[in-house]
Amino acid sequence: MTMIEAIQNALDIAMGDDDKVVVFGEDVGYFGGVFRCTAGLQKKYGTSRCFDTPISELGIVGTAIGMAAYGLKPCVEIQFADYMYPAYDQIVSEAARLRYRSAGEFTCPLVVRMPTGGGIFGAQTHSQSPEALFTHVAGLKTVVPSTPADAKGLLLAAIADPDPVIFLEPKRLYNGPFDGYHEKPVVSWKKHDLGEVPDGHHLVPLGSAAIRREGQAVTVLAYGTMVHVALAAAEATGIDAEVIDLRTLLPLDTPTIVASVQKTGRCVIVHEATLTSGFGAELAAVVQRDCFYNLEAPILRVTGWDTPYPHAQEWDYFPGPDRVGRALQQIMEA
Amino acid sequence: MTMIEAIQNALDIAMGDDDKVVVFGEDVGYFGGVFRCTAGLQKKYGTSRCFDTPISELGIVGTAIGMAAYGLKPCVEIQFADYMYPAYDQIVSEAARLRYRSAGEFTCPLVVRMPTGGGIFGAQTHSQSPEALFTHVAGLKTVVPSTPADAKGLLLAAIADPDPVIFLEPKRLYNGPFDGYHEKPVVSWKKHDLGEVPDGHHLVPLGSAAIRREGQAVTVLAYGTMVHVALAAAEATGIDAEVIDLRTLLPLDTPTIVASVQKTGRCVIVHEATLTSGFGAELAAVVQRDCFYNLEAPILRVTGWDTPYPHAQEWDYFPGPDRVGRALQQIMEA
Amino acid sequence: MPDAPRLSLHVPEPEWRPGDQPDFSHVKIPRAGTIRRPEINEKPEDMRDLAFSIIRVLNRQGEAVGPWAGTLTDDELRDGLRHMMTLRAYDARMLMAQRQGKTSFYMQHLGEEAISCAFRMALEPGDMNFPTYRQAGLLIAGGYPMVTMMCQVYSNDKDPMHGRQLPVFYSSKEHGFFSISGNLATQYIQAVGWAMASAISHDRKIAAAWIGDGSTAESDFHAALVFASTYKAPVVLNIVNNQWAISTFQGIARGGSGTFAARGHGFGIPALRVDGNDYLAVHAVAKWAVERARRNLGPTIVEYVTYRAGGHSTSDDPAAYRPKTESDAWPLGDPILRLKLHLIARGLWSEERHKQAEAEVLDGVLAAQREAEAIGTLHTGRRPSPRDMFEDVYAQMPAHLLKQRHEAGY
Amino acid sequence: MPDAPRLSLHVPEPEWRPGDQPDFSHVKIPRAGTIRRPEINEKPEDMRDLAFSIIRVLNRQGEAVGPWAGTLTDDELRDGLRHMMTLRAYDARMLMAQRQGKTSFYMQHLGEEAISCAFRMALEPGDMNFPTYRQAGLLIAGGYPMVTMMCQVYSNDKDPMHGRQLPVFYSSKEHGFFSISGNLATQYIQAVGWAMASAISHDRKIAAAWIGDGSTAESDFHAALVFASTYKAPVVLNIVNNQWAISTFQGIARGGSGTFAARGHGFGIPALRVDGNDYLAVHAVAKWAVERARRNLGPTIVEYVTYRAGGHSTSDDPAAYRPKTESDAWPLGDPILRLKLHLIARGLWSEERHKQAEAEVLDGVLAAQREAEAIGTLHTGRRPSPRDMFEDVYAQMPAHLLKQRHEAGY
Ligand SMILES: Cc1ncc(C[n+]2csc(CCOP(=O)(O)OP(=O)(O)O)c2C)c(N)n1
Ligand SMILES: Cc1ncc(C[n+]2csc(CCOP(=O)(O)OP(=O)(O)O)c2C)c(N)n1
Ligand SMILES: [Mg+2]
Ligand SMILES: [Mg+2]
Repeated sequence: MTMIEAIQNALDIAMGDDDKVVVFGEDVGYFGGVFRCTAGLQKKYGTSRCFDTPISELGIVGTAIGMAAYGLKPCVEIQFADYMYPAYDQIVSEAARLRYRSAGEFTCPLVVRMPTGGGIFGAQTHSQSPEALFTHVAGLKTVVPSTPADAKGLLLAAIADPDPVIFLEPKRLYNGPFDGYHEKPVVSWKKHDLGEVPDGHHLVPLGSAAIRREGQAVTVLAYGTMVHVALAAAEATGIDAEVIDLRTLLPLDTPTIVASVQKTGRCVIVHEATLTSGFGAELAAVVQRDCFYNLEAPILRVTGWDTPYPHAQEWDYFPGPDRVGRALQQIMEA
Repeated sequence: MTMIEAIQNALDIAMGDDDKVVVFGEDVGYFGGVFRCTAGLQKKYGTSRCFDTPISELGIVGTAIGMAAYGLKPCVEIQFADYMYPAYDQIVSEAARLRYRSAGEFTCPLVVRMPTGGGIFGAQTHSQSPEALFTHVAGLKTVVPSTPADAKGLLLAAIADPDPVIFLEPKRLYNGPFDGYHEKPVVSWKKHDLGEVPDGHHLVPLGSAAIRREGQAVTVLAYGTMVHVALAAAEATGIDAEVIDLRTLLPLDTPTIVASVQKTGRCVIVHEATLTSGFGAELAAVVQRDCFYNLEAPILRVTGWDTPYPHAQEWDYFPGPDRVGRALQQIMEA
Repeated sequence: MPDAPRLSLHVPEPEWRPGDQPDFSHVKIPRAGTIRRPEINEKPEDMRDLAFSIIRVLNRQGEAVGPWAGTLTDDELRDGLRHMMTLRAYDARMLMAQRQGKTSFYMQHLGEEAISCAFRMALEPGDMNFPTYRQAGLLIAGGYPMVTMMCQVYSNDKDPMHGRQLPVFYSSKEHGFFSISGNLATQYIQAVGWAMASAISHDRKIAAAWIGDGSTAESDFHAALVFASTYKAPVVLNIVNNQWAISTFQGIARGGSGTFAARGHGFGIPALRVDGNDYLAVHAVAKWAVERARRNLGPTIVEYVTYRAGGHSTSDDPAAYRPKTESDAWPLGDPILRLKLHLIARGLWSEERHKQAEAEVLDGVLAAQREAEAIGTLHTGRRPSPRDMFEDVYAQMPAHLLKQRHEAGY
Repeated sequence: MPDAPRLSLHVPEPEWRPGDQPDFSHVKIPRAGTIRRPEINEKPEDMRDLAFSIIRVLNRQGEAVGPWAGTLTDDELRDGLRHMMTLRAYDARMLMAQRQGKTSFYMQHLGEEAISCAFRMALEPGDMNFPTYRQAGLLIAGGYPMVTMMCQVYSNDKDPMHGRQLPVFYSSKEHGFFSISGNLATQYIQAVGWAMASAISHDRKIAAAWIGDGSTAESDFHAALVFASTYKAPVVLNIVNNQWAISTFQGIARGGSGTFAARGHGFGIPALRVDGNDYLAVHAVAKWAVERARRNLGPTIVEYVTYRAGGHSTSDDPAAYRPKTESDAWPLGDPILRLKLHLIARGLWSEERHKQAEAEVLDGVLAAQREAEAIGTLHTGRRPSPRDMFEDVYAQMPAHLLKQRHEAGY
């Protein structure tokens, strides 16, 4: 199953199980979403549970908050993460704080799905990775799957969660895994080890990381597309890296991270977002705090550069296996 | 001079010097701003250079971007930093990227001023410190003054800057310095060492930190109100702390920071914003990277808690001299 | 182009500033009873006139006249008067309490009491308001305990929000009062979403959104009109035009449109303007709009024409930007005096009963205040625990937050 | 409430979907020449009718009729035809180039050529457009070099934006074409700000804002109307209603309002609707609105009624959501054929000259394409250096970015 199918499947299951689940966003109704993640849902569940909206991200999230407060469980789509900014006020000032403000009287069980990340020549407005803008906000949970099975299991967990969850879908992984070698043909999810998706109510609890590759020499912290890049870099360099797929950024699975770095003594962090104040900064701060006496070298971050996301230079911007590999070598030599 | 007067003075000088400088925002015209930072400017420069706007932060920043592209130099006010979210899309997607997008053909010499931080019992919507939401964005500069003189000098530098600058004004410092002891009477800026403000075209270049207190034992990185809290904590504990006032968060004065930590071997970071993904994370990541072999203890962060900003519990939330002092003691014992 | 004149910027200005003499005599105010009452299913395009007029019921003699009269019983009218008097007395005490340092901040309703008090009486249990900070009348008229309101204002140990929110940011699900945000306008679109949810669920409840004149400039207002118009959401979109947004007169937000109600015309949403200082008119129009929503006929915009007689908040001094006499010159009068006159004219009330009622109301407020203060105020007595600051960020406290709570010593 | 019926959600649906037979016969299209032309200083409230009509000049016989006719000379008309033909040919080649893998993405104008081409002719040098991705006619009609446009689409070494932007996101200050953002609607309010700046500076330049039907739902649209209305900014607020927003029909964005132009009524902004496939009508209305702005009379909303005959972009296949025959059934015809017919009817053109012009235009486009491809395409030839990726983030490269550039090997 592709990640798109897995997401569609999760939405289908959630809607089938619970009338309170409603799905809406730009082009998600009749057409089924520009990436087809909501294909067939309007036909199956009717126009009042799956519908197109006006092009207003503020309106999408704003109405969803009202619906969540009423008692529904909206799972809305922002067409690209790059377009979430008009809804940012509603997410940060409203969804994230409703429970707190009202001391639990009103709550906001809301999922905001959005395709994220680069690798499709989408330039500045179809490539961004804004996760750090969510992890800084108390009251939100932030999730980034890297496999179809996780996409399904985490999305079902997000919908079941009583609080607002930002669900970032690495669009470069929608149709197949991606290891950063864009010249190589894409392996489809069907033919990939990680392409298997359990049937039915498969749940992956929020807040638990997965160790994708065990290793003794260095810990790589990654999420989304970068998990596959990190695995490719480990293969390519032959360095005995332990690759941790964070899956949920907030709440963070600190115990898994700390246990690994305490074992390896080295840590490389990889993400697509710009370096400065990226989520890697938080990871570095946590790791140096909790593993200070185990660290044998400075923590390295391999990330997007501190520039807007370019078009032609996409593969110079994207943190590929070469850059990650160089970081692995550098940290082993440190 | 108070910080309010210093800001007003900077605006007056900039408007007097250059017809292209225009000032607008909610209540900034006739009334002169809810904090009085623009008092008298409309009268002096006329309604088309200083005027009230509709309550639309998006509209304020959006029109300012158009004006900047035309060739004016807008310096706009967002009434509280907590209300910048409706303008966030315009700031992040537009102001920050205009030069890049157009390869320098269109530029955005824009200053967005906003009162920031807590300490006035303003609760969730009058207390936030959103600096990390700006430092993550390539194309922006982010400034936080801690004294009247710096407020003036940095604001004049920001207005002269050819790129968009986010200018965060710690509102708790508007009328007097504040060391975190809210029960003690406030000393006015007039009677304070740091209350002196040079006349005329006083410029403080963006990107340079100031060492507010020299010390050998530990480096404290702070900005805004927290500079004064850090100084108070150093006094109270008697620890030989070097207190660095960052002044500009982006571009960051890394050399000054690194030189200090290389000397002291210890680093405590203090900010009011929530911990997770706060700007302190970036500081910790940079310090551990550049001073790894000098560090004798894990870097500590003393920050606002990962909750929304409460009303009644303001002084439990606010990182005061006690908490900073405990961190100094802890790091010295580590 | 060379022959074109040079451009210049138009910046709207109020007609008078401190020192000037306000004169509203040119403001066209329709006589009470003269504005028609359309059928609730009348087409929006056939009722555009109602956005440029003012629906009024009470005339200068205190008589209720015209097609919008008669929606309330005698008892209801007496209740209405008492609600408004209670709100005013409550405001006065809390304002004073703030001046005495018992809390950090307060916002009063002076002159605007009719709007939230009368609107509340047009709703059914289960309906939900998404209020701003100037609709406490919804709670008072709904019978919400005043002691609890005061505990909220004092942020004491019995504040249902555990001291987390700014004073006057009440919340009561049971009383159909959605938690106040403080970010202007954000809840306007949420009200539309709540109403859509009711429709999706084939429920019967409707929502009421609230916004001030100044805040209509915000983005959420537009989103609300777009979504309400598209999905015909069962929501009443209230705009309280009290002429001022802090120091900014309504001309800045309104721009070239004649009225705020007219904003609805671009969306095909029926829009009514009503005398916000006329309890009977407010109730009648609210009832009409609520019924429209309830019958699945879609949203209605209601603009309440009123005047913010007090400061914006305890942090504001209006003398800095408007003539002190503007409030007295304001032509729509005082809502309490007008309803009192009506009741007297109808033989349902008298000066003595009014005095007596004033005393009773004050007693009630004072008793509540004593009770609240016995619990605590912002700086004294029993206050919420700092421990509480860490609760309700999430349904379940995550590990990092628990760790922080421990670090804080709780 | 118990007797109220249960609510239900209204979700607007297009009249037909794939498989259905589209039939526009009930759509009221005024006869050409029948809509009045107001004075440019007519009061907005006296011209509300123009938001619910369609101004048209070219009739079915290709004659230019009515009060809006006669704004263009014969030469200008022939130029107009050539601009539209050039844009169409350019689109066709670039679409093909994308299919051939020479670039990543493309967006065409098919059916909408008249709007940007004719509008451009109503502007003066120095005026500034804030376009969306479907107004390349502003560049073509303005004489911007096509080779440069192609270099942008190919992101090659001669792309003025150094390969940073998505194809079709042109920028040219000299040609009054503001850098395209990609975030819908954001530039609508910037255009208002630019126009305000011109007024503040006592300049003579005006701005033109552009937006699609679907994007009017965005917040920036509201902000633009609020600010333009309040400060009477010298700006033309264009709305290109091409019936579709990707797969979403215009009824979702429009909701209960009759037209998009009607959105202006809530702001007192004059709003005109015009046949977007009628080059003459577009030019005449644009000229009217531009003159209003230039004379400091404030903003005008213009809604262009047109049809997006092609896919939304190269990533889109409209057959999935609308009948394939909808485009042919669309009643306003093809803008190129209509202007051609007019020129022939006036004896200024012939079938032969048209064929010849087609060949010339194609030759021009092919020559430009050869020149551009000789420089490079997205994946071949001379491409912008990765070094360039680090430039122009700031006027001066800060130390951290320089360090990153070095780390990247440049
Ligand atoms: C998003 C946002 N921007 C600015 C403010 C600051 N502010 C608080 S109240 C107010 C004026 C509101 O005026 P209006 O909407 O007319 O309501 P009124 O106070 O008159 O009832 C302003 C600007 C805010 N709370 N939220
Ligand atoms: C803020 C934002 N939200 C969503 C998108 C994705 N998107 C690109 S074009 C489009 C449809 C726009 O439709 P319309 O405004 O009618 O313009 P048209 O394409 O028809 O010219 C959408 C939803 C975007 N670019 N920006
Ligand atoms: Mg008001
Ligand atoms: Mg469209």
